[in-house]
Amino acid sequence: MKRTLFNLFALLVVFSLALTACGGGAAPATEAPVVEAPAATDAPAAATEAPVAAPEEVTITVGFTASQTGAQEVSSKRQVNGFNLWMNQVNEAGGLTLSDGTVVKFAAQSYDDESTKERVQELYTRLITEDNADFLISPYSSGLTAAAAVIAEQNGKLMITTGAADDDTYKQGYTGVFQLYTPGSLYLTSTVDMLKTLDPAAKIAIVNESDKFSTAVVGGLKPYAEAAGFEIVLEEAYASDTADFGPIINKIVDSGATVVLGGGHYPDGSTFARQLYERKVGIQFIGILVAPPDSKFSELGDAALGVTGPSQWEGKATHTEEEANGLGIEWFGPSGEEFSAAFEAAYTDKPTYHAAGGYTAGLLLEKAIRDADSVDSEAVKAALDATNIFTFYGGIKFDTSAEAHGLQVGHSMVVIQWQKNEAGELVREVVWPADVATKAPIFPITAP
Amino acid sequence: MTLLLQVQGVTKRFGGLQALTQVTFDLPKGQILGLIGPNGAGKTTLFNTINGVYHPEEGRILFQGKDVTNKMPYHLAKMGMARTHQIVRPLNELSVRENVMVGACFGHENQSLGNAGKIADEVLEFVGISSRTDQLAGSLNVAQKKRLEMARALASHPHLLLLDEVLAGLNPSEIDGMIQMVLDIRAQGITIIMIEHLMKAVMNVSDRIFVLDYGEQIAEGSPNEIANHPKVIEAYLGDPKLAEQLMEDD
Amino acid sequence: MQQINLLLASLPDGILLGFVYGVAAMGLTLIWGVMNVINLSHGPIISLGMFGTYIIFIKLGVNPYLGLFIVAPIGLLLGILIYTVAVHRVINAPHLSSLLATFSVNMIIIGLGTAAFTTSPYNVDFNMGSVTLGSTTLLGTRLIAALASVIATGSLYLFLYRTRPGKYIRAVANNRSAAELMGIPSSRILALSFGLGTMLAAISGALIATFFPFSILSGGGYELKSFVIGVLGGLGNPIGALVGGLALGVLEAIVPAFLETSWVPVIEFGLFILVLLVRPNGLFGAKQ
Amino acid sequence: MTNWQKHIGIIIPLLVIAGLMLYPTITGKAAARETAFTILKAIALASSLNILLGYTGYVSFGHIVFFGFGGYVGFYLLSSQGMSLWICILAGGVSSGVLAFLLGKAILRLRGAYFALATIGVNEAMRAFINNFDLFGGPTGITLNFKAYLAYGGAAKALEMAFYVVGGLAILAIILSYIIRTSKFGLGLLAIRENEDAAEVMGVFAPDAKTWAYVLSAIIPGMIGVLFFFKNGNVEPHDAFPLHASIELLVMVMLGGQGTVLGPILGAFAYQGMRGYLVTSDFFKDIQLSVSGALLLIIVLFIPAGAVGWLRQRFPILRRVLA
Repeated sequence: MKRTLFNLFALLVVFSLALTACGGGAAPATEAPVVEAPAATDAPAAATEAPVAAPEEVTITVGFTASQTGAQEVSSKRQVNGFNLWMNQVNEAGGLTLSDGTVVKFAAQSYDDESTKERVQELYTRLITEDNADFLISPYSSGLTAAAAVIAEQNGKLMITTGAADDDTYKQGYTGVFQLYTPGSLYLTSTVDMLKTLDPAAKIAIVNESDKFSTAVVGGLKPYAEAAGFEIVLEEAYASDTADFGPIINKIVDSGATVVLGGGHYPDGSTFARQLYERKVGIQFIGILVAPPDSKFSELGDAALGVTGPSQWEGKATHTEEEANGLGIEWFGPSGEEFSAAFEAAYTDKPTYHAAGGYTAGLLLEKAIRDADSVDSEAVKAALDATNIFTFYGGIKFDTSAEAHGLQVGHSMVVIQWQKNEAGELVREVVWPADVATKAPIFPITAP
Repeated sequence: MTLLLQVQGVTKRFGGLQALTQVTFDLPKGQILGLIGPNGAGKTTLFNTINGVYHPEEGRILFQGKDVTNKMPYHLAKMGMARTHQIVRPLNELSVRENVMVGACFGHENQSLGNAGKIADEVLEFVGISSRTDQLAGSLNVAQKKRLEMARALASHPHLLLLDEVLAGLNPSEIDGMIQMVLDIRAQGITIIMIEHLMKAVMNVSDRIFVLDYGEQIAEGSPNEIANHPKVIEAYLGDPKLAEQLMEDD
Repeated sequence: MQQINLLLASLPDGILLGFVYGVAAMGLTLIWGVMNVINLSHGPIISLGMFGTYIIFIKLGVNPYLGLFIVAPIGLLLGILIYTVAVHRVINAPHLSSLLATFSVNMIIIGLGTAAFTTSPYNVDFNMGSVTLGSTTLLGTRLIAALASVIATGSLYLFLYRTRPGKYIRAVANNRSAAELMGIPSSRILALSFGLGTMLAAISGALIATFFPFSILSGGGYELKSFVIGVLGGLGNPIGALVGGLALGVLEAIVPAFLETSWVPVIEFGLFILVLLVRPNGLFGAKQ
Repeated sequence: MTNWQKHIGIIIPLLVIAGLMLYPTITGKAAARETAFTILKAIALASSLNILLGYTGYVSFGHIVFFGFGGYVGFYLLSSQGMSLWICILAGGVSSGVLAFLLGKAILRLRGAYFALATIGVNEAMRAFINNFDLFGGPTGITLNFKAYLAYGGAAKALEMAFYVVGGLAILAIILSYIIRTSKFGLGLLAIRENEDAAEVMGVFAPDAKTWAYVLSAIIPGMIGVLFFFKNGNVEPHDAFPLHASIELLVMVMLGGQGTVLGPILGAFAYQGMRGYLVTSDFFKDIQLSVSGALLLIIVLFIPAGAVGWLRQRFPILRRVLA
C-alpha cells in the first residue's frame, strides 16, 4: 500500500518536472505576438490616417535566425542590421501599396542560432509554423543556410539567402531558395582577370583554409586560373585554427611562387597576411578571402598594405543607375550613398558588404512583391525567377535551370586593395573591375 | 591427498625492490595455511601474485594442477579462487546484497542473477549481516565491511579462499566470531590461506604455517614447529611486539 | 633534399613557438599535478590573457612585455577566485565533478567575454623587427616571447624548489594528507597552485597576442594543444611541459614539409593518443 | 509485488517518451515536433552515454565521435550510394559499434582523467581526419539532394518520419539501458564503476565488459547521427564532431543522475528545455551562455548526484521506482 503511494508520488514528480520543462519550451512561442504587437497596433493608426480609402493592411512576417553568439556573431549582426534598416524604411514610408489598394507592411521575427546547426531547423520550423512567417531570410554562413533551406523548401516557403556563398546548396533541387551573394566558386575569378592584366606570367600558390567555403572557392579558382594560362606551383590547405603560417610560407618560397591566392575566414586570413609581410618573402601579389574587405583588417598596419580581396559590395564603388542604364537593366532601390548615409545614421557604423547583403535581401523581397503585385508565395516566386535588376549592391538574376535553381548569376564581385592615402592612412580602394575602380592596383607590392 | 595450489620458486620484483624471492610451497586440499611475517615481509604481495594481480618474474603457480602463472584475477576467480582484502574494498554505491551477488554471479559457478540473489541471502545470513541487506555498502562500519568482504568471497563458493587480515581492527568478541566463521568455512571443505598478525588466532586455526621475511620463506611447518623455530624467533625479534606475541603463544 | 631545406627553414620558428605553447601547457599540468583536476577553463583564461595584452597595449599604450607584469597578478588572483568559488567544493569528488565545475567556469567566461568583446578577432599590431639567418627569418616578437617563456619557466622552477610556498606546493602534490598532517595549510596551497596555473595560462595568452590574432574563442585551440603537450611531457610535470611544448612546436614545423598542412592535427592527436597508451608518463618521463 | 510494479523502472521512462511523441502528434504543431525532436535526440544520446558513464564509471569527453562517425558513414551511403535510410541507419550504428570495439580495446586500459583525455584526442583526431578524407567530401562535407526525400514521400513526410524514428531510437536506447541496468552484465559494470580491481578479483572480466559497454553506448549515437544528418540535409566535419556537444551530454547525464535509467532522460529534458528557453528568451539571450554556466556550476557544487540521485538519497524507498 505504502509503496503504491510512493509510486504515485514519483509519477507526480516526473510529470511536474515534465510540465515545467514544457513550460520552458513553450514560453518563446508566446513571444511571437509580443514582437508582432507594434505592427498590429500600426494598423488602426494607419486606418485613422486614411479613413476614406480604408485600404486593407497586411503585415508580412519575415523570419530568420541570427547568430547572436558563437563564431559568426559579428557578420550575422551586420547582416541583420542591414535587413532591419530596409524594413524600418519601408514601414516608415507607409508600406507597399499593391494595385488593389492593399498596404503591405513588414515585421521581423528572429531567434539566436548560436552559430551552430544544432537548432537551426527547430528554429526555422518554429518561425514557419508558430510565428507564421511568410517569407524567410537565411542565417549567416553557408552551413547554417543549408540546414535552414531544407525546412524552407519542405514547407513551401521562399527563402532569400544572404551571407551564404557556397554553390552546393543551390544544386540540391530546391525551387524556393534564392541566392544574393556571388557564388563561392566565382569569388577569386575576378582577381585572376585582374592578375592577367598585371602579370600574365605570374606563378600562383593557392593556399586555403580547409573548410567548405574556401574549398569551394578554390574549386572554382584553380581551373579558371589554369584556363587563363597561369602556372599553379603550390596547392596547400591548412586546418581552420592554424595560427603559425611559418612552415606554409617556407613552402611558398620553396615553390618559387610570385602570387598567393586563397585564405579562408578572418582570423586565419589576417594572420596569414601578417606573417607574409613579417617574413619579407617578396610575394608580388596577395589575394585572400573575407579578411581584407573587413574594416578591422587595417589593425594589421603595414602588413595590410597591398593585400587584395574580393568583396560583394563596396561603398566606394557602389553600383549606379547609370551603370544599369548602360547595361539596359532595370534599376531599383536607393543609391549607394543613400544607403550608406542611412546605415551610418541608424548604427553609427560604416556598412560592410554583410550589411549591404542584409539590406538588399529586403529590397529584393520588396521588388518581387511589387512585381508580383501580391504577397502570395507562388506569385512572388515567379517574380523572383524573372528578376533581372540592378541595385546599389549590383546585379541580381537567378539561375532558373533545374540543376542549379536559385544560384546567383547576375552579381559580380569587386576587388579591393589596401593602399595608403595622401595622409598616410590605410584605406580600402577598389582596384577592379577597371570601370568602377577608385585607384589603380599597386603591383608588385614588394620589390621582386 | 591432492594439491590444490603449488607455488614454485616465485620471485617478484618492483623496480630494484625484491618483494618475493624463490617462494615455494604446496597446499593440499582442505587445509588452512597460516601466512605470517613481520610488516613488509611480502605477504600481501604473495596473495596478489597468487591471484593474478601481479605476475611473477620467475617461478610458476599451479592451481588445481593447471599453470596459472600469467592469468588475470578474473581468470582465477572463474577457476574458484576468492579473496578478501586487507583494506576493505566495498562497492560503496551498491547495496550489501548486490555486493554479494557480484561474487556469486562472476565466481566459478557463474550463477544467474536470480540464483545469485538466493545465494547472497544465505551467505549474508551465514556471516551475520543479513539485517543490512538493502543498505548501501558504503554505509557499513569496518567490522561489517570485513564481513561483507568475506560474504562476497564465499558467495562464489570458491575452492580456495585467500583471507588477508580479516581480524585486524575487530574487537575481541568480533574476533571470536570471525575465527569461528573461518573454521565453519573450512568445515564446508574450502581450502584457506590466511594472513594474520594475531598469533593466537593463527596458531589455533592453522593446520600449517608459512613464514615470510623480506620476501624470503624462512620457515614452514606445524604451528608448534614454527613457534620454536629459531629463524622465526630471530626474524620477529626485530619486531618486539610480535616477538612477544609469539612467545606468549608458546 | 627539398624537405631538408624546408625543415631547416621552419624548425627555428617551431622551437620558438614551442616555448610559448609550453608555458600554456605548464599551467594546465601544474594544476593537474597538484590536485588532479583538469582545468577546462584553461582556454578562456588564455583568451583573457590575450585581451589583457590588447587592452594594455591598444587602450593604455603600455608596452606588452611590461604589461605582463599586470596580466600575471590578475591571472593569479582570477585563478584563486575560480578555485575558491568553483573547485574547492569538488576537489575530493570524482573527476567528473571538477571537470564540469571548471567547464561551467569556461561557459561563464566565454558568455561574458562574448558580451564584452564579441567573438570577432582582434589584432595587436606590434612589431619587434626580425633577424634573418640563412634561409629562415626569426621574428622579434617570437624571439622575445620564447625568452619570456624561458624566464617564466625558470621562475616557476625557482619558486617551486627554492621558496617555502613552492616547497609546500610540491609537498601537497606529493601527498596531500601527509602534507596536512605536517601542518601545511593545504586549502591555501591548492588555491595558490590553481592561481599559478591560471597565471601561466594568462601569460602565454598575453605573449601569443603579440604575434597572432585572437578572439574570445581562440583559447580553445590552445587548450587542446596544452592537453597534447601535457601528455607528451608527462601530465603533472611542469618542466616536462616545456619539453612537450618544444616537441609540439617542432612537430608542427616538420609535418608540413612532408604532408599537406591540414594533416597536422591528425598527426598531433594521433600521437597524443599513442603516447597516452604507450607512455602515459610522457615521452621523456619514466616508464610506468 | 505485481508485475507492473516490478518494471516500474522502465514504465516511467517510457511514459515520458510516449508523452513527448504524442504531444506534437495530437496538437499537430510542427514547431512542437521540432522541439521534441531535439529533446528525444538528447535523450537517446544521453541514455547511451550513461551506459559508459553512469554504469561503468568511465568519463568519455568525446562521445560525440560516434554520432559523427556513424552519421558520416551512413550519410555517405545514403547520399552517394543511394541506399535506403533504414540500411544506412543500421550501417551507422554498426560502424560506430565497430569503431568503439577497436578503440575500446586500446583506450579503455586508461583510467580516470587519462581516459577522458584520450577520448578528446580521438574526437579531434577523427574530425581532423574526416576533414582530409576525400571520400566523405573532405572539408566540404556531404550534401543530400533534395530529391532524396521523395523516396520517403517528400521532405515534409520525411521530416515527420524522422521524428518518429528518433522517438523509436530513444525508446530503443532506454530499453537497452534498462536491460543492461537489470542484467548480470550490468551488475558487472556497476562493480567496475565502484572498484575495478575488486571487481576483477571477484571474477568480472573487466576488459571485455568495458569494451562491450563502450560498444553498446556507441551504437545508438551512430544511428542518431545518420538520422540527424538526413534531416539536416548536409554535414560538414565541424558539425559532426562538436566537442562542446560531448560535454553537454555529460552535463545532461549528471543533471538527471548518473547510473539510473530515468536520470539521463530527465537531464536531457531539463537541459534542452533550459537552453531552449534561454536562447529564445528576450531577457537572457545575450548572456545565455553565462547563465547556463552559472546554473550548471550551482548544480555541480550542490547537487552532484543529479535530480534522480538526490531523490534517491532523500527518499531511499524511491530506489526501486527510480531505477
